[in-house]
Amino acid sequence: MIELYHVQKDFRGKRVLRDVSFQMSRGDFVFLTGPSGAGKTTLLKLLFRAEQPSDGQILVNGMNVGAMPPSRIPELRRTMGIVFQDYKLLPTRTVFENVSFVLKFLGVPTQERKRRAYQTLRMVELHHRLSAFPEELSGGEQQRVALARALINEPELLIADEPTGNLDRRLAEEVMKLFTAINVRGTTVLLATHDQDLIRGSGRRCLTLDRGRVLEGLVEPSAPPPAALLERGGPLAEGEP
Amino acid sequence: MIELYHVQKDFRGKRVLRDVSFQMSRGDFVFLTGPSGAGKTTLLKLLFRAEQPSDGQILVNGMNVGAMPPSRIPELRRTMGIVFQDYKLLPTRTVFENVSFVLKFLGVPTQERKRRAYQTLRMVELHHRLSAFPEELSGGEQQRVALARALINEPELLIADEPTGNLDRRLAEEVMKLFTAINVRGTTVLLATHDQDLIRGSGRRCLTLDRGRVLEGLVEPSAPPPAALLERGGPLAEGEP
Amino acid sequence: MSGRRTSALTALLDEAAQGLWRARRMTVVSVLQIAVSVFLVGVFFLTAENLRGIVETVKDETAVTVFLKAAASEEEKAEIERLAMESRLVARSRRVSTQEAGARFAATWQSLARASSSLASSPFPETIELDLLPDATRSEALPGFLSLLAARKGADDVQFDVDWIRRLRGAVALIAVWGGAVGFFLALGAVFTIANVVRLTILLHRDEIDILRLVGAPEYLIRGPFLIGGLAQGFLGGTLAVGVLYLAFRGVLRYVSATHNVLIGAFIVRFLPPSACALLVVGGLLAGVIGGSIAVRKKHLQA
Amino acid sequence: MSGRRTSALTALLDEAAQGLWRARRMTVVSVLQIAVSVFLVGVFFLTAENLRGIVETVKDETAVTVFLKAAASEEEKAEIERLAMESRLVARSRRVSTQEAGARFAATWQSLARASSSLASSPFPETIELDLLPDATRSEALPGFLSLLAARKGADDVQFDVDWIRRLRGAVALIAVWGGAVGFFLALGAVFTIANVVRLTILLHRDEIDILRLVGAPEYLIRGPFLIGGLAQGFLGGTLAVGVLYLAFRGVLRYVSATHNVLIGAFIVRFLPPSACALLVVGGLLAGVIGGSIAVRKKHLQA
Ligand SMILES: Nc1ncnc2c1ncn2[C@@H]1O[C@H](COP(=O)(O)OP(=O)(O)OP(=O)(O)O)[C@@H](O)[C@H]1O
Ligand SMILES: Nc1ncnc2c1ncn2[C@@H]1O[C@H](COP(=O)(O)OP(=O)(O)OP(=O)(O)O)[C@@H](O)[C@H]1O
Ligand SMILES: [Mg+2]
Ligand SMILES: [Mg+2]
Repeated sequence: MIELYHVQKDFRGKRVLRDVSFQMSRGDFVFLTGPSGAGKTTLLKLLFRAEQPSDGQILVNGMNVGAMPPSRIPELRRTMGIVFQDYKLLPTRTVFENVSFVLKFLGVPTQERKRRAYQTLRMVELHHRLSAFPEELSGGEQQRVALARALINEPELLIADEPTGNLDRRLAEEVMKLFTAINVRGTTVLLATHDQDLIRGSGRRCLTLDRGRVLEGLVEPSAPPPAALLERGGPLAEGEP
Repeated sequence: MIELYHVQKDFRGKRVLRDVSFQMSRGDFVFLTGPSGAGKTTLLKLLFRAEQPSDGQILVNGMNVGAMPPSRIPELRRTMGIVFQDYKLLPTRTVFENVSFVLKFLGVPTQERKRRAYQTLRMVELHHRLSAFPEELSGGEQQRVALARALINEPELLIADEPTGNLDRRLAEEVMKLFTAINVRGTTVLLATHDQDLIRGSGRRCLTLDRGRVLEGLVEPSAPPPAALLERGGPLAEGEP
Repeated sequence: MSGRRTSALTALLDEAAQGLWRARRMTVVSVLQIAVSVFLVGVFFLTAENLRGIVETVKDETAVTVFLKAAASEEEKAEIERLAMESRLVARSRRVSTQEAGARFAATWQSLARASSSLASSPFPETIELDLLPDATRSEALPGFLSLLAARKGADDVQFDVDWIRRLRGAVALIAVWGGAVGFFLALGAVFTIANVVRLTILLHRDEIDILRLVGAPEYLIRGPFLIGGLAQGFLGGTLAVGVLYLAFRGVLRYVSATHNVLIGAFIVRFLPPSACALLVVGGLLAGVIGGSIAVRKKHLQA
Repeated sequence: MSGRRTSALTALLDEAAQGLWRARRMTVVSVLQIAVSVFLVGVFFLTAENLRGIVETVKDETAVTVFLKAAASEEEKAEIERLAMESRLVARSRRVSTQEAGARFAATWQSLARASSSLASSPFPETIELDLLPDATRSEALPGFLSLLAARKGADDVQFDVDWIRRLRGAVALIAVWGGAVGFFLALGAVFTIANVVRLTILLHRDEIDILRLVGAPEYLIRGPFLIGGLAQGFLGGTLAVGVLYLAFRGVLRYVSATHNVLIGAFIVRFLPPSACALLVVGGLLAGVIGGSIAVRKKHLQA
């Protein structure tokens, strides 16, 4: 489903990802972690072509994402559900419109859109705020709207960037249950998070990024956190070309 | 320093805060917690008059915040450092400009501004990104810029809304150390967070909001989390007027 | 397939309508801005159209009048006419009898017709009016020709105010060139203004467009609403402009004829022909569409 | 205190300059937009100014010409003059001798002066030119007066093209009223456009303004830069417009005098007086400042 080979990413000469290679199969559930500024968001952005790699190859669902013509990008993104770290909700549209918009261009009729939006919002406990605008929602509520938007289409691939950062523990666990359920139904899940508790509780495969390099580790349920890896993490090393 | 008496806040007939009363003295360090949508951000907004209370009285530093004329609002806000849940960085200005802007209108000369911006950014480990723009920063880095902006002026009162949501554990702990240090030097701190680990580790006074009502609890270091209070938390009750 | 297509079109129209409605204040302002621009260009068109009419009238007026002696014989008169037609300076020759001149006078001063006809001796001698060829006023042969006419037996006097016509000609030329320049600047200003307003409007929606792209919205649903919106705004603006222009035109006409008591019919004062009106509406429409498409064009790859 | 004040002013100017520079493309576009609007108003001013000149010339031309018989005695001539001046229709009377008429003719057709002077009989009879009073053309007494003049002994003919003057009068009135309407619409359009562009520009900065308020920035540092920016843009735009207008004016003048070979001096063709130029610049400047202040006005309490 996702294959990265020797991927590099530079921003104005600053190397953010260095020689990143890893594979995920269809149906996998993988965590991506690492300290702040390690390159998690950048790595995810490469997968839906919000950024292009400076070097290396990226295959998603058999498509060469780094080299595909711009006209095919929408198609690529439509097979995915994406939860952005900063939500990216449309400020001028209601919760219902934000969530159901993706169904609109898939040709789903209005009634069906309403039904599915309600169902999905119910899963994140926001079905009572259907007609609110994003700025009328709390931080955690906005995050849950972003989540619902990514889930409504039952995508083949779910990419979630820090999807529980503004949720309390109980809601975070509910969301993890949701992800597990959707994964069981066949969706491949790649989830970036700082929250070691989430990773610890799951027993899933976990990629750790550190200063742009990927370190892999499988964490057993109830095992201690990979302190050796984490403690090395610091802010980005200065001025490395 | 902060006094709330029977404060209520309604949004379009929906009651978000109900009969909230509490006091904080100068030099206090208080946590504010509660499930998503409980009203934490709304409560903080009342303190710097980004919202007006529907009922009740709010005194900050002796000023009647709810009833003060608009012309005095800037003055009120300048005595505070505020970390917003969504950062609110100026997208067209560099990290340095974002952080040092508040010093500009306090009449601090350029050299001094540079020095203090560098020092403050160093505390949040971002001194190497002085000339970056917010959109070139990772989520956690943006959060730390927002933090630095609130701290640079050594304010009398620090209001921080979920200031560690996008930080890894190590950085979160560094930030808590910073808050403790600034509190020791005399700044009153009010900190809203979901992160029970932060609260647990500190042994500070903690206000818990639940569906707009405030429940107070003092958590001892290494004591178990106030599960009784937390487990009751759910999403906002529906349609209560 | 057909069901899917229909639904795509529905989605597109739905998005376009919602977009216009969501930003309704902005929509109104954009329509007004386009209307203002198209209106100004229309005002220029209208002015040019009517000025052209006046200029043509003036051109027709470059006539030489030969006053005939009361005693002039028919032969003498005919000789003058023959001379005029042979000169290569004259386009047409026309005899105006004493009666006719009196009637003309009476027609323009109707209320005084009686006074005029009751005069003992008619103040209007018989004349021959000569319409000069377009370039005659600049011809070197003209003064000699005029002297020749005046020297004819039957001719009493030859009237031709060279100086005045020369001035009028200069003024007309100046007005024509200046008018052309003004029209050019106006059209340029209108295009610039409309493009600028559309650009600013879309800059306001930049974040929204980025987000739509990020969630994989097809391009037709991202650009389409802007194009349709631009088209609708342009059409509305253009139509509004033409409508207001017509009202303003009628208003000015009514005002002038009421206060100056002139028979406007003497001039070719007319509104724009339907084709020009259509051109204005299409102009506004195109400005809206082109503005919309240009503004949505870039930032395809990134974000 | 003084040190603090200076630093506040420095901060303000610094912010304003930075703001303009950060959005430099937008700044350029705003300046151009203001320039275009002011330019169009300037074009109208300029046109009106010169049209007024032409109209005044036309008004002076409402003259009656009395052609005198070659044999008319001095007494007869003087009687006609006296009659004219007593009529209450005539402003001025002027005798034009045969020589003078020939010289006039020669002056306008210089190259043909010789041909004219070598003619056996002068084609120019002596005349008396009468300037009518402003309202004479509408007077009911005019036809009778003209007949009276024509019936005098020394008078050979009286020339007065009522019809033509009436038309010209109508045209001038129409142009004046229409011009007033056009000028009004133009000024309105310019104000609307500038305000709209400034409003859109500031809408783009809405989030920034909200954030500045939230961190307690004083109002002078939030509004100030917009006002100073608007002022600078308005001044630049206004100056640019006047400069381009001057160049366009000279260009058109050169083109017309080159192609039409007219002595433009015959008309009062002139550029706008300095006061009108200053007015245009100030207009642009005011538009910028007012647009800026209106747009920053609201949303004080909230956020
Ligand atoms: N457009 C850009 N231009 C320059 N540098 C960038 C850009 N985008 C990201 N970076 C830098 O790349 C590094 C990795 O950023 P990224 O957003 O991938 O981090 P992250 O792992 O998601 O961190 P966080 O957990 O804080 O969100 C950061 O140091 C960031 O400043
Ligand atoms: N402007 C508004 N209009 C209507 N409802 C609002 C508005 N602002 C906040 N609310 C509602 O008030 C409730 C409390 O919001 P608030 O932002 O204070 O929650 P919070 O405790 O900060 O939650 P979180 O932890 O998710 O940030 C939420 O249900 C929210 O939807
Ligand atoms: Mg990130
Ligand atoms: Mg909140």
